[in-house]
Amino acid sequence: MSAETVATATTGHPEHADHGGEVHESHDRMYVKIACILAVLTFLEMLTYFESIWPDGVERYFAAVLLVLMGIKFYLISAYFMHLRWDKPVLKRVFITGIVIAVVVYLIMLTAFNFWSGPGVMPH
Amino acid sequence: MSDQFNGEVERRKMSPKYDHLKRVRKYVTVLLGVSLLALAGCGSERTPLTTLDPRGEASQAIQNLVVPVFIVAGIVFVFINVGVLYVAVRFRRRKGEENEFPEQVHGNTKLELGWTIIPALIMAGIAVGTVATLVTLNTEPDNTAKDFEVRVVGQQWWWQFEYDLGRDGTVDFVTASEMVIPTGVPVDLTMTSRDVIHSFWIPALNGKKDAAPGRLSKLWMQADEEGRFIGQCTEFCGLSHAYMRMYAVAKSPADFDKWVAGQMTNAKIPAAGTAERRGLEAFTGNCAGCHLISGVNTPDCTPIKTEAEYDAKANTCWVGASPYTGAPQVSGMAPNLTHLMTRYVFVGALYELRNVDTGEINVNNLEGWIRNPEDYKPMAPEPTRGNTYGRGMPKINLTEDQIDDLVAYLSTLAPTSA
Amino acid sequence: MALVEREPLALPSGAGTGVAVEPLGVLARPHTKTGWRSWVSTVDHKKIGIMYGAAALLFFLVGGLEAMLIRIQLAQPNGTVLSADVYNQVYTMHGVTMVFLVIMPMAAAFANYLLPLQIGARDVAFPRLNALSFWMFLGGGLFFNTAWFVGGGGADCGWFCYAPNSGVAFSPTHGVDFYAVGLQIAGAASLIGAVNLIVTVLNMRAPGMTLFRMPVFTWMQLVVQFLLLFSLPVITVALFLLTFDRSFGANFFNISQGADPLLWQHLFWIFGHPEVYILILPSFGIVSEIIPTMSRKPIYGYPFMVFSGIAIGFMGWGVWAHHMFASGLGPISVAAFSLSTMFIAVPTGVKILNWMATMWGGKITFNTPMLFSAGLVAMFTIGGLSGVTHSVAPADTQQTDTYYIVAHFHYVLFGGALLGLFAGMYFWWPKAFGLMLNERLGKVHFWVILVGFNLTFGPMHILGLQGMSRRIQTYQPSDGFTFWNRVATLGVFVIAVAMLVFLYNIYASWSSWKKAGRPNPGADPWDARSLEWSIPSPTPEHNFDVIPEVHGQDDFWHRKYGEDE
Amino acid sequence: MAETLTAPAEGGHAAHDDHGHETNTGITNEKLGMWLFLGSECLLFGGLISTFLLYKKKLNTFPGFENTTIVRLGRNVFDIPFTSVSSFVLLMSSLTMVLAVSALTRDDQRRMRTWLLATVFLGSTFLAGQVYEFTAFVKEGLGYTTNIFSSAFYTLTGFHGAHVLIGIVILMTMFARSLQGKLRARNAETLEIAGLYWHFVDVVWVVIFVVVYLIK
Repeated sequence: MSAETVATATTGHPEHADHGGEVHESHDRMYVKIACILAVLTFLEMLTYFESIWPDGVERYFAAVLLVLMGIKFYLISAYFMHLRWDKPVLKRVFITGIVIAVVVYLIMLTAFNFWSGPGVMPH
Repeated sequence: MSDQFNGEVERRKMSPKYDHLKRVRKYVTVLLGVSLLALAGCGSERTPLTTLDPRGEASQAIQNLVVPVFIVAGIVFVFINVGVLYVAVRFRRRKGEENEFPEQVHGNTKLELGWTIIPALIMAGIAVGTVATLVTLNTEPDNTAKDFEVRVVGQQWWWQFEYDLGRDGTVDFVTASEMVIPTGVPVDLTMTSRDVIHSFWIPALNGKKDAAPGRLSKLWMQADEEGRFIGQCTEFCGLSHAYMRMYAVAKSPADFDKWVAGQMTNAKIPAAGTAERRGLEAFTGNCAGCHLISGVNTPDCTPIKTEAEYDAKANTCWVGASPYTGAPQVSGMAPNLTHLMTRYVFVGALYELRNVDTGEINVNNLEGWIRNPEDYKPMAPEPTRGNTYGRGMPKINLTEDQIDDLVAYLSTLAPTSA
Repeated sequence: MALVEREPLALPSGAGTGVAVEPLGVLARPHTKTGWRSWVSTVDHKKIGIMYGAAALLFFLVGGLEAMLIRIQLAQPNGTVLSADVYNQVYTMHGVTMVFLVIMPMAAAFANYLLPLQIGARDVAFPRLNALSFWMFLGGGLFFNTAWFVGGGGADCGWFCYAPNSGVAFSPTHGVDFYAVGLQIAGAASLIGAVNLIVTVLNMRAPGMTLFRMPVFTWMQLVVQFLLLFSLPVITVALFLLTFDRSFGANFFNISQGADPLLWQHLFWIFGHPEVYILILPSFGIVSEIIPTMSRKPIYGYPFMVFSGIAIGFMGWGVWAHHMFASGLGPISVAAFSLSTMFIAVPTGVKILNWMATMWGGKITFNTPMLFSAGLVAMFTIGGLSGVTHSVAPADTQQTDTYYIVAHFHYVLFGGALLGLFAGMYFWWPKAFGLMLNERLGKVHFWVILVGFNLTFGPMHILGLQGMSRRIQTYQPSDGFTFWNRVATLGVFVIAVAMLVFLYNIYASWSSWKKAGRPNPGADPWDARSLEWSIPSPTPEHNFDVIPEVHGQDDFWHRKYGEDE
Repeated sequence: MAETLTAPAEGGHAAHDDHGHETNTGITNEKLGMWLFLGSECLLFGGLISTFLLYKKKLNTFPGFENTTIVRLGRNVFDIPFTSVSSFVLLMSSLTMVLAVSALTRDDQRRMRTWLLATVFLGSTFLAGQVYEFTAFVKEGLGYTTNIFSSAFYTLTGFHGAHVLIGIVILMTMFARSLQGKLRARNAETLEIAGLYWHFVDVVWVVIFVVVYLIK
């Protein structure tokens, strides 16, 4: 194996050694496209801040919408920019294990603090 | 107030809900006797803090759960340990077997599944009992005393008990070290703390519950019989953690009412010119910045200075010590001394204030404590980094005459009726 | 040892990787082979492992002395040997030392020494990081202990150092600052070590060494390293918050500002419960190596052993609040954590029964490692069962923070973890040093420590049920605790004797081996089963002349005796 | 002995032959190690974010503190459009980072260096924004020790900022190595691993931006 093929085949890049240079270009274009999507999503997130432009009653869905947008952004960056889509599954598993343990454990902790309901301390 | 209170207690006898516990208790007592004998073996010593001698509904409910769990654990313990010994003896390699090989068994899935599932089933059984008991302990009993509750406030290193008669959220009187409750009726306790985390534990009456600053936690306890039940703070809380004790004193409902009525009165102001009066002056001059005496300190907790103020028998001032009105994070307050002489212990409930049998005041302890508090328990009363109050009672440097006068005054602190 | 490479990177970090062909920063690998320099500059996993073990033993002596002080103070009511202030420091330092500076590094010693050998690798994945890990751990441990001399006294807040008692207002000396920073450093060391060892196991196994052919010890260490990987950041957060509170006036545990004292407890125990398994699983792994070897049988139910270890690893994340049953969590949380705790007993029970089944029908050689292993099975069971009584939340409200729980965790950590680590020391001593520890002294060590241990901690069950609180610097004559406390204090001296026997054994075995020119015990003195026994003792620096090819579980055994049937 | 060492081991795995030597997972140690570290970091930021959420709520419900200046400071101090811009800047730095790695795999040194510098520049811009934001908050009276909200906020965002700073240092080192001609296509993975760290820091900000700044 040449150094070139070793590097590309194992760094987990989407491009494969037998692909030509224009494939690199197309992947760069894909990165730019994803960055555009990310920018648009961030813009949408920001718009939720300007409550006056939204019809009444929509605000209560913002938290859910924001979390969904956040999830999409998280997915796009980790799957494409961090190559998890193309990389060996074990990396995905390690990372997801960390995320899942973090989310589950800390959600349980917040639940134990009565985070989701009522005042947390010193009821009058 | 007092009569009505008494009536409440009378009306609410034991509900049938707890009758089955009585039956369970009978044979549990037998088992308990056996396990006590086994466990305490040489322990011919009396152990007043024991967890195995329940004297109330809540602690009994725990006991009824603990005993079967201990039995199951004991069986497993014997099974495994005898098993290890048996295997060790039977399958020991003997002389001449140096080159023999046992059958190479890799496992047996069915068998192993079996000993995965059987422990799981045992645990499931224990789980059912656990949840049932948890429900019992976390449900306020129907016959809970509805006309008062006690707020238990931990601080370094003593316990304060704030009585809220009528459960209207206002504190009616305050005592320390000894929590008096009526027998035969569950009492609601609300736990909190003014500095660090403490844990309130009267082993004879219920399990422990932390008293954490900034949080309220609930506990109920009921004493079936009259008596003094000792307790100990069980969450490490600093220097005098070992010296932070308390008593739950169960009185008959009638005695309890009498006690409540007494606690509701103000302290007497001794006549001018007497040693007691000089003692009161020593108190207001040296002690009243921290200690409160109902009828002596003014509502904003500044010491009474003039004759007119004494005579006015100004309002009570205890609420100043309550965390409900904004908790100073650091112990700056000291036990409320109104009717001090209705208590038998002081200084973290560790030292005798009065003899329990004769009621005689232990002047030695009282004088010694005032003279040099740090002889009696470890404290850090000097201000330190981040703590402008210090922790515990400082040395006041009174003259011996002042100490005598002060003790004379403190000895008068009891309601007239008592 | 002429065969050791001359070029620095002939056996580079990861003699199995090499894809990133030219690392960016190339530092020459240290070459000194002898003298203290070879130890200070080493990046060899075996030397680092031995240094971990030596450091842990050193800290064990410190922690043991602290334990003796505790017991001497409690030998009589109203003890005056230590003041309350000093007592609080001594028991805190004892706990922290034993957990973080003895059992964890001792387990790390075995992991470092054995993981590469058991999977057939020439070193860990990142040898230099490995050295960094060790020196950071040592630095953290020493830093933590310097509080005695420069911090105005050691930490005085208990090993879990609950807020707000750990705040400046209530613990004004610098002991807690040393605690927070010292543990932070040691924690970072463990995190680096965890990454290193996980990569080693996942990436550097010899050909044919599939995951399910790995020895159980390697498996248990893999689980432990994952637990470390995910739990250490949580204590990192907690310790940072504490440090920021104490040093920069942050408000994380400032109750008057509305902070919640339970935040520390949750963060601490989210780390703290996986930590319990971090402490015990290595010993489970050690025993799972020794029992089959000495019984001359394969481990019974290998898949069950592995999966129960993994199950413990996962379930260990869902039980932390059982340390907080009395803290006013609320009934639903209490019930949930009570149930989850009960069911973590199941995989643990599976392990115990599988060890017994391994012994069943075997031809068991009762030498010192085996004695310690059997001792673990029996003693850990007691700790496990008292753990079950703690999982029953209402019972726990009577037992927690009494000596009953002190008895419980000493049966787990001493009767479990420590006995296992001793077993491992006797077992792998010939591999590491090329000499056997004296068997007779070893057996004396075992029986004396078994008696001493039960004398010390057995009575604590009774004391706890009699209502003796933990962490009290003294008790009253009227409490009725005197008798059993005397017994416990007697016990600690018996343990001390056992430890002296052990230290003498190390000395005597070493000197008699040197003087008498006793023969090298050879590569495989126990007729063992895993790869590390296929290479000479002491292990050559490059481990394997030829990277072995593995054809199954217990490959080395089958190479010696052929396949079963 | 020396011969046995250099002779190919069974299965064709030669001790000295590092080239083309596969790891068991097919992933290099360095990359696997980085991912493990990132998995671990999830728990770190999770803890800080949970602490922040808890204390934000606590402050709003703490008796006697409702509607005080301090609480209002905690609630309304954020300048969302400003933070949105800095979030955007950090997102774009991820793009430049991935383009730099892509350029390096082609051994396109000029582009690689350009994108690398762009990444450093964008990261620094983000940090500068954070410094500006902190200064503005302190001027409004929200210091580190003001209340539980402010302590938690500064600690969380401060930890993130520290991560960005470390990332910048790493990337600068990479840039320096490339000037020395040491960063070539064959060690593209080194840059990729640095990139993984960088993207992770970005991803954490994606979460912080929503959870800390936007959700009320």
